[in-house]
Amino acid sequence: MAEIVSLAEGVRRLVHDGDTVALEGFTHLIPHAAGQEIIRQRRRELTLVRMTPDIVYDQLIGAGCARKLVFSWGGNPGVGSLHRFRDAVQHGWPAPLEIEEHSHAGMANRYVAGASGLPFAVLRGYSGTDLPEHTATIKQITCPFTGERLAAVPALNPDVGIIHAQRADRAGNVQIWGLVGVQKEAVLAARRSLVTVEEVVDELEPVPGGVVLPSWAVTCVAEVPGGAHPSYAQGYYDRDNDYYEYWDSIGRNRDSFEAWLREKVFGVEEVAT
Amino acid sequence: MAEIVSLAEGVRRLVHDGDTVALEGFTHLIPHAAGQEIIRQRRRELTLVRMTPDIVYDQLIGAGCARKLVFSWGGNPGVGSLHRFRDAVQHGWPAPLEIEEHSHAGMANRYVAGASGLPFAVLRGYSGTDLPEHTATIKQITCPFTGERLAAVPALNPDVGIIHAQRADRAGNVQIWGLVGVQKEAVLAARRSLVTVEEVVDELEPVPGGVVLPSWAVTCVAEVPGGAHPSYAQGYYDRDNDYYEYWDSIGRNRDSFEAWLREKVFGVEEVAT
Amino acid sequence: MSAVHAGTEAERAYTSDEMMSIAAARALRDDQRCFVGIGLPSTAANLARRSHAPNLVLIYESGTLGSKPGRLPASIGDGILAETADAVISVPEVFNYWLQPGRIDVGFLGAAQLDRFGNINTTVIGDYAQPKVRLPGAGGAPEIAASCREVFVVVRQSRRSFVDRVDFVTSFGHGRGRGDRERLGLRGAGPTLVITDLGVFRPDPETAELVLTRLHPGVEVEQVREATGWELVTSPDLSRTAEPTPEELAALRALKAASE
Amino acid sequence: MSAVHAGTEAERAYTSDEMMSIAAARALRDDQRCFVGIGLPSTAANLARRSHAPNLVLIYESGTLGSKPGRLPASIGDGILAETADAVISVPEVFNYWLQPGRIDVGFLGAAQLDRFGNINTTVIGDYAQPKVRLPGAGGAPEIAASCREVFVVVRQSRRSFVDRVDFVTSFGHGRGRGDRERLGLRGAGPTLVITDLGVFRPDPETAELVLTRLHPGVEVEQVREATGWELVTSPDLSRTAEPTPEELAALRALKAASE
Repeated sequence: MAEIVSLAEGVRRLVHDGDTVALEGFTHLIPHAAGQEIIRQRRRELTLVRMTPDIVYDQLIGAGCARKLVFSWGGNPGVGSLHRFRDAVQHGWPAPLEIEEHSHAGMANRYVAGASGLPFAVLRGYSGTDLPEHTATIKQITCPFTGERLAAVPALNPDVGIIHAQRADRAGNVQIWGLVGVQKEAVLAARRSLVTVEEVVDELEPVPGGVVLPSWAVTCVAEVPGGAHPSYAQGYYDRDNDYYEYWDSIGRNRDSFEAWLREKVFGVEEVAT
Repeated sequence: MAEIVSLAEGVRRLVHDGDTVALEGFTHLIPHAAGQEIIRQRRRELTLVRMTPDIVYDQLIGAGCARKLVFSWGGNPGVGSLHRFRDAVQHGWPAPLEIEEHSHAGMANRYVAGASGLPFAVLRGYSGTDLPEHTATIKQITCPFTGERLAAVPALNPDVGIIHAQRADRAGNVQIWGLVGVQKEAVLAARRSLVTVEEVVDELEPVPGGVVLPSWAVTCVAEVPGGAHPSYAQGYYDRDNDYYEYWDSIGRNRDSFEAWLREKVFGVEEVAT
Repeated sequence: MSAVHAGTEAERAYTSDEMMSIAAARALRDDQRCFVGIGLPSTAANLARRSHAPNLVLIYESGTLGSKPGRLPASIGDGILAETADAVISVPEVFNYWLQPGRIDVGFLGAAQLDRFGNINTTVIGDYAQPKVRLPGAGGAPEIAASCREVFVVVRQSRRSFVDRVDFVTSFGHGRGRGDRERLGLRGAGPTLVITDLGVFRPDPETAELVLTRLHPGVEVEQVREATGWELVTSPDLSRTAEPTPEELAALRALKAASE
Repeated sequence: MSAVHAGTEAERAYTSDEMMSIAAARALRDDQRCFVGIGLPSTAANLARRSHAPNLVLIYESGTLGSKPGRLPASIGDGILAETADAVISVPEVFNYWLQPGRIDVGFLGAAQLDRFGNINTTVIGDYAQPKVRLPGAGGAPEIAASCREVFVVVRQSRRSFVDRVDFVTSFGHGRGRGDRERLGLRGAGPTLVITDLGVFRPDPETAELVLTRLHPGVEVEQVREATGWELVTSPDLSRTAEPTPEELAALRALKAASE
């Protein structure tokens, strides 16, 4: 059964140096606070996994937490580039970043395979593109019934899956609604999981479009109101579009980024355990 | 976009002799009325597909509509055997019935592959059982990454998928809630689809646990209140458990079954077109 | 089938079926996740949840996680299972996301035939192509038997149901002996417990053959031998099942009464 | 990038970007199902739905079928897309159940680089291992380009974006010519239309090379040639794009204003 812990405790317990960590969220419900707690706890040599690494991954990469990135689209959505990500790939700053690059369809199916206890997934994908040439985790497979050739990708089974959700009850059952992305799969594919939530409530009222992750499928739950900011939590707060613009100005230079890190991440008191 | 038609018109237009037809429903929302309309229209040589063929398939088989059954569990749930199914398999009455037999996991994945436009699905299944020896559509496949051997099953793509749902709006968007089974997959895997609904409404109010099939993914919708009886439609009526017992007495003998057919199926006026 | 020991039953305040359900229920521990087949397994699992294992998580293949029905469901798709569940999911999701990866502790199955190595037949009696009796078929059982951490089987025992070798392996138990599961790459431990109306069996640690380890009250070994289709082996530690407590009987009867 | 024809713009009541969006919107027909990339494609698709194609079905990879946003979404995961959708689904479902089987009529994509055969690069400028510019990557585009019945690309045109050969094939267009898609077993027709701020291109029926088929108002062939990184071929039936109507301009500006 999921244990309800503080964010600092959850990260301390579940995320270790060298781990493969997926912080998932498809524009909606991105676990920003959890990402910044990982920076604050100075985790190193992480393999970061995410379909859409955006601001929080730019922060993790710029802060030197990552050794490798497994992804399908890395940008500042609606604004432009991720400058820390670019700086790492183009100039190896603050450290070289190995990349393993897929398409969304490939990544989504890798999570599905991981959640399903299968070693690989099959899809119609990557045909004619240059991705298979650079990504060892894209192979071909032949249908045993029709002889057709299709793409195969290996399951993703991160050490830790981290997502943000709207609510949990006191038993640790988690409820998510709105755009649910690939979050359920990321939790189910992972060996351990941390779910930050807007609030812990007595009872989970059913909600249209709601998805429930039972407590026994989650390792830790932490109450972190606003934990998805600057992304949004449907039913709680809107996307802070200005922050995405603001991030462009911060992330653009190493100096402004490091000043931001000192002030906004390391300058913030660790949440009490 | 889905066209709203009468049940008789929908069956006439979509179900042809020799077709492969899946009437899906996992205990909940079983399209009984549509099945009986197929009998009434005297369709022949059908390949019937369903995970859990129960009473309505017993009726279709007993009425001589089926040439073949693709399935994973054929019984009268909570009561016992399907006597018409047994009679067809054991004594070839009223006609021999070819069977293609899977497990639920295999059938569910065959629909998933069909809905996904893939020629096959992979699962951990059938190991050590006698099913692969008798079912040609179970093969093995090797993971190109780990070398593990897994089961492969071909996609199901019925000519017609038929399900029952709670509601549709006037544009033909379909809404289902409660146990949704494999109904979405059955519709998406099929070349054509017919959805019978309890009612056609102006607006689909969102419902917790609700699944919406957009109008453009459905061929025809027919309003058939009570169309799932004796199974149930959550929010509309309960399961008629007595009917399942009653069916045992009817289905048990050829005579009582034929009397039932004459009176309850052919004796009923065709729904106006 | 329970006629064998009808004599003793008359003197008791409960039936052999009730003893079987109560013995089966006792095998489940609190907080476990149990994949529940319909019929006898469902009775046992619901009884466990209503007595000593209130946090038992019931999973039904119709798509419910954590159902808490107040009465016995009439079928695996009874509406009460969805209405009382923590989460309702599609059938493909049950099998792919929840069963297949090994998230379920106990798979609780019934059987038409069970053999000395715990293999289950629910497909045909006789030859597959020319069956004497056509049974319902596999349903979810083959993968439940493969993927749950362990499997409990509950079945009324007779020479017809307890056979040396099943006519058809619908769900793989221990094959023809210890090591067969590992050779197939199956991850779960397979049948670790078989509960009948006469007693309880466990696979021998060496051979994987089902061995009688417990007799229900009033049942003698000879009765069990007569109802077993192979040369019965009894455990050196053969023990007696404790009588049903009044609380257990009351809970079982209340559950059944609520389903009428 | 729009500096090339800044002179003409000054005399017009609309910008070249507005002409591009309006030309792109016009390409969509009512009742089509359109898989919408963010940025220019989203502007065009939303404009079409708000003008001549009210029943256009907008599908976003974030998991929305039939979104009807009243303003331009800030990203593909803007909450307004979910709130106004016919159905909200998971990301795996979008790709597996809706895109992959070929249910979508038009995939509407942007590009950082586009080559003469309609191949798209959104991955790197320069060498993959030592990139000059690291771009965001593939996202949903490779499979959108493969599986939609046809693909429209909307892109601001320059010698940097319109290249003879892309540095990296992120999304396959027509490869190195007609027949390459069929050889790969791709089911969709690939890019059938490219809309830029200067004009409109279509693949040549014989060679699959992009050919200029229409010029936007005030644009001359020479300007297009200067902004094309290969030897430009113009269609014998080269025509002129109709001027934006006041209604189109009003709709586009209202859509943009509502997003501020």
